Amino acid sequence: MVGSPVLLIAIPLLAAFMIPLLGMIWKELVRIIPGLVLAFMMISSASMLMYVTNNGTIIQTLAGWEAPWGINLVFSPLTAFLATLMTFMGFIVWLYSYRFKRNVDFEPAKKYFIFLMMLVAGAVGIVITGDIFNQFVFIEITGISAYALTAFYTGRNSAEASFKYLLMGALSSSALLIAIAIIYSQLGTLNMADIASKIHLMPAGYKVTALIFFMMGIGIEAEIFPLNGWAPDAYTEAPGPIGAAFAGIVVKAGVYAMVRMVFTLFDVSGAMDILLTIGLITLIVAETAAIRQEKLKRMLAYSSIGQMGLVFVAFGIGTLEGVYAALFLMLNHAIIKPLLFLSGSQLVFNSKEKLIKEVNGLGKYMPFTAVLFALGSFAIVGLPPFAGFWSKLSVLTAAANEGMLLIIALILIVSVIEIVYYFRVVNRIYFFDKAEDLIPQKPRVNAVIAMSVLGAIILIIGFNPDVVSTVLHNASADLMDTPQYIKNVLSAGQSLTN
Amino acid sequence: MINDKNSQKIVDIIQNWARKHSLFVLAYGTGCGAIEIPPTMTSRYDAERFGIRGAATPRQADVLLITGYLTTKTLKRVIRVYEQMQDPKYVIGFGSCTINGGMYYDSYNTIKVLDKYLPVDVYINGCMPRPESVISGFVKLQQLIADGKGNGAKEYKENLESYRANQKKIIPNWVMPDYNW
Amino acid sequence: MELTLNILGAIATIVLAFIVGMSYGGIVRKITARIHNRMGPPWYQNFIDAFKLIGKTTAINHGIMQHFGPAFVMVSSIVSLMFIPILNNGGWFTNLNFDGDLIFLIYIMVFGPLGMALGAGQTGNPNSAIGVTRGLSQMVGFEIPWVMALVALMIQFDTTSVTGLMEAQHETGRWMMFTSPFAFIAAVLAMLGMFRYSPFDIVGAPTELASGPVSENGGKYLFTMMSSGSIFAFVKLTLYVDLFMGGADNLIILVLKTFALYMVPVLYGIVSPRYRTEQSIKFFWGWPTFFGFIAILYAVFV
Amino acid sequence: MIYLIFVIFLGGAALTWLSGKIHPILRDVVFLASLIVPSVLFYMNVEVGQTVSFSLIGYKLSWGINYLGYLFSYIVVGLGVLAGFYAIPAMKGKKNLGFFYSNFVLSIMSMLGILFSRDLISFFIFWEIMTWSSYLMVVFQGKDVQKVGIKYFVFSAIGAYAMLMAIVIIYSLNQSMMISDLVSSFASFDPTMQWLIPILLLVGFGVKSAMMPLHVWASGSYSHAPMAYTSIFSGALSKMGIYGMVIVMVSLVPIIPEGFWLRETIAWLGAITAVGGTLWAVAQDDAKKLLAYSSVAQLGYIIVGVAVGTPLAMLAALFMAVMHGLFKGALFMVTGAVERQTGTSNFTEVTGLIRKMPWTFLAALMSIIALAGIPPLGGFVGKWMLYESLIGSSHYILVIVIFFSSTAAFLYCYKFLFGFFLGQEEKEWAHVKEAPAMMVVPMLLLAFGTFVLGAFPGLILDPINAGMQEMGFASTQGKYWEMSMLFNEWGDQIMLQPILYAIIAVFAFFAIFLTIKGFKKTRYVTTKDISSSGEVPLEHENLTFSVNFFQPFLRTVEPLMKRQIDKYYNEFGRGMEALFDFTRRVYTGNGQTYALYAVIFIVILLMFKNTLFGL
Repeated sequence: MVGSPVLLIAIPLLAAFMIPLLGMIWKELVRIIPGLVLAFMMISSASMLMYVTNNGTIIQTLAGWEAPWGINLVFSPLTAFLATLMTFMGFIVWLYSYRFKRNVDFEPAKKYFIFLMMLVAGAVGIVITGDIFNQFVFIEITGISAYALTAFYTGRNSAEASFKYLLMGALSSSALLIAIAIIYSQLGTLNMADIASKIHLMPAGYKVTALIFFMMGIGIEAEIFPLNGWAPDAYTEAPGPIGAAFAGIVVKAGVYAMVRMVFTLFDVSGAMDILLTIGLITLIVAETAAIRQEKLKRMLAYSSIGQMGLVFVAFGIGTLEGVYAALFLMLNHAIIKPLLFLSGSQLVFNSKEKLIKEVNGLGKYMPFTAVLFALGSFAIVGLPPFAGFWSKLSVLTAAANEGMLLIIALILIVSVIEIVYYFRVVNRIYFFDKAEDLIPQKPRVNAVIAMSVLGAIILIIGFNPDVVSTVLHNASADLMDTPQYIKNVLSAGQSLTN
Repeated sequence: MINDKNSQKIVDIIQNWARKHSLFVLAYGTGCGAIEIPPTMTSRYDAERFGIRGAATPRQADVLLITGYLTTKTLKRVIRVYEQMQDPKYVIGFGSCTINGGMYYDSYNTIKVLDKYLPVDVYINGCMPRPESVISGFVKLQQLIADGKGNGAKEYKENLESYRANQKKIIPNWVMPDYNW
Repeated sequence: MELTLNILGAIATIVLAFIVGMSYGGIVRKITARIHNRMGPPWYQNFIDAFKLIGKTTAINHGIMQHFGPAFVMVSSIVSLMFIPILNNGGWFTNLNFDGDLIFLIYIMVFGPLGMALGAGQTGNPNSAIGVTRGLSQMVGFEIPWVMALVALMIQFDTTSVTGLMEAQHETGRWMMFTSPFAFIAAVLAMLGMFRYSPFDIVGAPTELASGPVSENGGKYLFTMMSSGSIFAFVKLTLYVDLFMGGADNLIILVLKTFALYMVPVLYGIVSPRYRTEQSIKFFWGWPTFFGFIAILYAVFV
Repeated sequence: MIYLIFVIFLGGAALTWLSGKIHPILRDVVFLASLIVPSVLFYMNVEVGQTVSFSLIGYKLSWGINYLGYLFSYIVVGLGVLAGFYAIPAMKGKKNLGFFYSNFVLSIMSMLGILFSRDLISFFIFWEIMTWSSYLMVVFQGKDVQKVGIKYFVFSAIGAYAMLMAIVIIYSLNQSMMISDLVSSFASFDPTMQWLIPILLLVGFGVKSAMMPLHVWASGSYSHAPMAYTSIFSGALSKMGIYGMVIVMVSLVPIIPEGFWLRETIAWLGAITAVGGTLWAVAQDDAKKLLAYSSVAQLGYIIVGVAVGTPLAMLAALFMAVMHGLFKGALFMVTGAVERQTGTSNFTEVTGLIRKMPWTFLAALMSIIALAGIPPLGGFVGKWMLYESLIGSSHYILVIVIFFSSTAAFLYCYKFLFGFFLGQEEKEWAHVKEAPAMMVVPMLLLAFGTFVLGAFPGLILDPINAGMQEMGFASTQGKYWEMSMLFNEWGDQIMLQPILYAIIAVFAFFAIFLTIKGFKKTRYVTTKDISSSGEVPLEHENLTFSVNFFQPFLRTVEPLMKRQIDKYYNEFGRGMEALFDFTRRVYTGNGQTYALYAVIFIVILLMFKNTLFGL
């Protein structure tokens, strides 16, 4: 096992603050250091994931304060899985955006990578922390860096998008603070495990109010309807790889936080149904909105929102299978949607408006990117033998075992809509004629590597889903098993005391 | 056996008898004479007694009936129709106009003597010839066939060149598939 | 020996059908003339025409299919003749009566029109093609009541073979035109179209289409068409007699019955003008189909 | 071994694509190899009943062929290989052929996989592979892909997802994906499920087999795919729907109480499909569209046979399925050949090819005779059995409807032959040559297949019988058929050999005495030399009669054709798009609105928390 959970947060933050100084030494370091850091994070979290899978959860307390009082990091199978996923995505994004755009000179590149570091660090932090206030802090870190990255292209639109994001973010943080305040006032603790063990003592009214505020606060990050107004703009205006990072990292963190609240902290009866309903509404609204979009990235953004809705539906089913399916969906979505964002942003690289109709006929000029985009589309609409199919199948089986036929029907109908808009784009790429004035952009080597890695993973999972199933099983079991979580955290505390 | 002379003769006799008794007429209503065909065919004079009936197309017809004067314009069509007919085939010139131009003897665009352009087997004179005379013309043709004398087609083949020459005199722009059977 | 006898029987059947059919044609011409208050040709006129047509030379062709078309037509009429019981006690004429059934007959009967259509199509004469399309359209018209009648018979007597139906008639002892009258009505109305006399002579409309499909066929082709038409008429009449009029015990009765039946389309045709195509199709999908429907109901419930 | 077959298929698909980059000849070779080698391996080493099974994320999958699948594998593999040979010259000179060929191989593989899969998951996976590979073929030529392609894929997706829903329901009911388990435990399901599952499955299969009202994709897709592929698309791929339908109709529906009505409904849908398809085929002026609609009609017959489901009807349906594979494959190949040689497939443009492409014409003629169901060719056998079974099972009105449609089929049959091969020979097509032998031979082989099966239907009725016995029918040999004899419920018989010999004898007689003798004497005149009332048509004068070919008939049946489901679907689609456009406006792009949404959200939750969270 390489490194320890705390390093996953400390190193990127450190690196983020070191980057400017190193940049003074040698400009190239600005681009190289993040790669090294992210690679290290990826490797260490992967190895820790392996360790965790074999011999149980790692609990790390910071500054020697034990569980109920101090901050502690929980590296359970679930969090390990998510952390690995995020660090991996972070690495891919770095790989893609290494020398992303020739015209980006030193100064913005510095900002870009700083914020990327902070983004990953914050997201990982959200996942592995065991303390709600700490989680709030990480959410803020993630948020701030996300605002900044949204506004990376200093233009009117990006500024506006970033401002919307900022606005919603402010709402979310205030809501979160309220929720945290309520809980602290009632239980006098901020440790998740402690809260989970004491939550039954809390009066129902307070409990539900706190949960509602949490839902709102995190829901904004997790793009649930109707709190996801910021998302399309942010996705559209942010650089392509950042869109990938949002889809692959930030949203996942938000979803994790939401799920952790509902599954572990609160023992509220109706919460699952709320998740289910909200998920369904999000799914339907987002997919139907996506079909009429004119900008490629915007379409992808809506589709990503819709996928998140599907994830919530899967969680809302509330059974082990449901959770398993949801995690599987998160994994697939975290692989496929970034691929779509990366290849998509390659396709519309040189176009002004980033309109869908500007990808016409690019299949001939940039075959590799086009193939990967087509692969991503095939995968995300859930055609076998690609990755998306298995997650969709597991969601449906989970729903069917609960006898939710109507929900199955709705999911499938929505998938038909999804097919329509994705295939329209693919048809345009291959069977339409290119606009004369558009110069197709050859993807750089690093971009090609990044995308083809994702494509390879899609195929691997598609042909043999068993490579991930054990991890997912562990993770889902871990999420469902609240007493075990509590025991782990608190007993770790005791073990430290004596 | 068919090549045997006598049997050939017998066959000819029988076939001529058959031909004589079933004449499919392609009535080419060029001029006013066409008006005499319906009474000839229908109940009053009933040409079908003699096995004479109308044919729809040249391929099925035996007799080409030129009713009245032929303008230079229609001559081409008539020749075409005649050449499309299958052997054995006969031509009946109907009315004075086909003999010597009749009342159009000095017209600038009718042909006067049909025989210069097509081998006429039987002429029916009169202007108009009444159905009786039409039928008598047919009977004459039947007799010719029975005697094996109705061989206008053969002589048309034999001296095709002269016929062609005459025809081409009348018809300036000559576009016609050649006739070689 | 067996085989030779069968072949001889088949040839005898063909000759019989040819003679009867041809003379029917002549007699019909005679009758038509009489009704027109004419004398008309002698009854053997058709034979003379046929003989003359053989004698006529055929100098040209429009391609191989024009030659095969008449062959197809002959195949259709002769093979269907092979499957029709001529007499009740088959005797000489049991050719292949037991090897096929009504549905096979229906299908082999349309073999001919298709062959004729191919021959006509090869000639490239637009009139031929128009005639063919009319004929096929009209066939779609009259096949429906015809098949309805047959289905009614089949379900009434639980057999689909002609011989079976004839035996059934013998057991009941009553002709089917009485045991299942509606089927008979539908079938006879369909027969009007089958024989293509007026008002249903839209296929070979002589002056309108220049005799339609055969407009390029003289000489041998025309002879083949003519004779196969005669044989085919005989086939249909015999089939009707077998199905509805209790068959025939000897040739005389056969001839009488068929002739009586034949007069229906002939006499109806002589006094009628010509329909347009859609009119004739609509006709067949009107009352005949209705009667066919009644016939099926009758067969099911009675 | 079974794995090996599929591995070879997959590898072949990939290799075909790659080797195209090296050299086209190599690509063709690899392509044919990757079709033929697995097929040979399949027939050499795989015998019925041998299965392999493995487990994938908790689902037990198992592959193996059974008798029914073996029967259908004849269609898939035979037609596939022939079409593969045909495809090489047919597609010569087209762009990105590697894509085409590898899709081709993938389709064959997926179809074979469907026949192999003994469990629903792999069935569905192969089904979807089949769907998207065929979709890629439909859009291959890039003609209005957004309309036709999307329509095809949406309908396929609706069908597939209906099937998927059924599959997950089945899995939730008896925790197993095996088809055999489904069949065994189906009786124990509760009535709602017993109705829901077959209907969902039938929707899935009905789409592929172009059943009313799910057929609207067919005409466009069949005519837009390259003909070399459409011959499989219509000949074999649509049969997969029939395959599934057979399983459902035979194994599940009889178990349902009152399942009778489901059968009747499907049978009538099939009949309506047949009639509608036929009428629309008559109305077409483009050979591809005509054949497409006629495929819809033919599949209608097959559906009727499957739905009626008496042993004779099932025999008829399966026999017709094989026959349809043969003659429709041949006909699409003919169309492809004509299109390749002349550049168009429109009857109003191309005429009089019979003397230019005699062999193609021969193939077309035999296939058409088979299609029309005229003896002695094989189509007749299927039709005969279908009629007998319908009459025997007292579907009297149904038999009339079917008969109407198959009589009207003569119209488009003649239209096809006349439009391409007969009629006036225009100067415009004087340059046309016969298609290359590599294209003609497959057609002729298929056409000859119809001939053989017409004389000896037992050849194919035997495996059909095996498949039916496997599904629980009694053996029908000797009861309904011998090698070349057919019987119906009442024991009335058809002896095919005497018929064949009689026909051949008479035909030979007249062919000799009319054709050979006559043909020697006569001399050929052009089709311009016709009795056109004395006029001499010039070379450029077009005397062809091909526009409004069956106008009187169409005028008669106009009321039947006025209703067109396609229109309704398009209207529905447009309405949906409008609705989606409305939902799109929820996202106003205005920050304050979004904030307002958030506030509304939390207010609502807080207001209704008692009800929502069950306090």
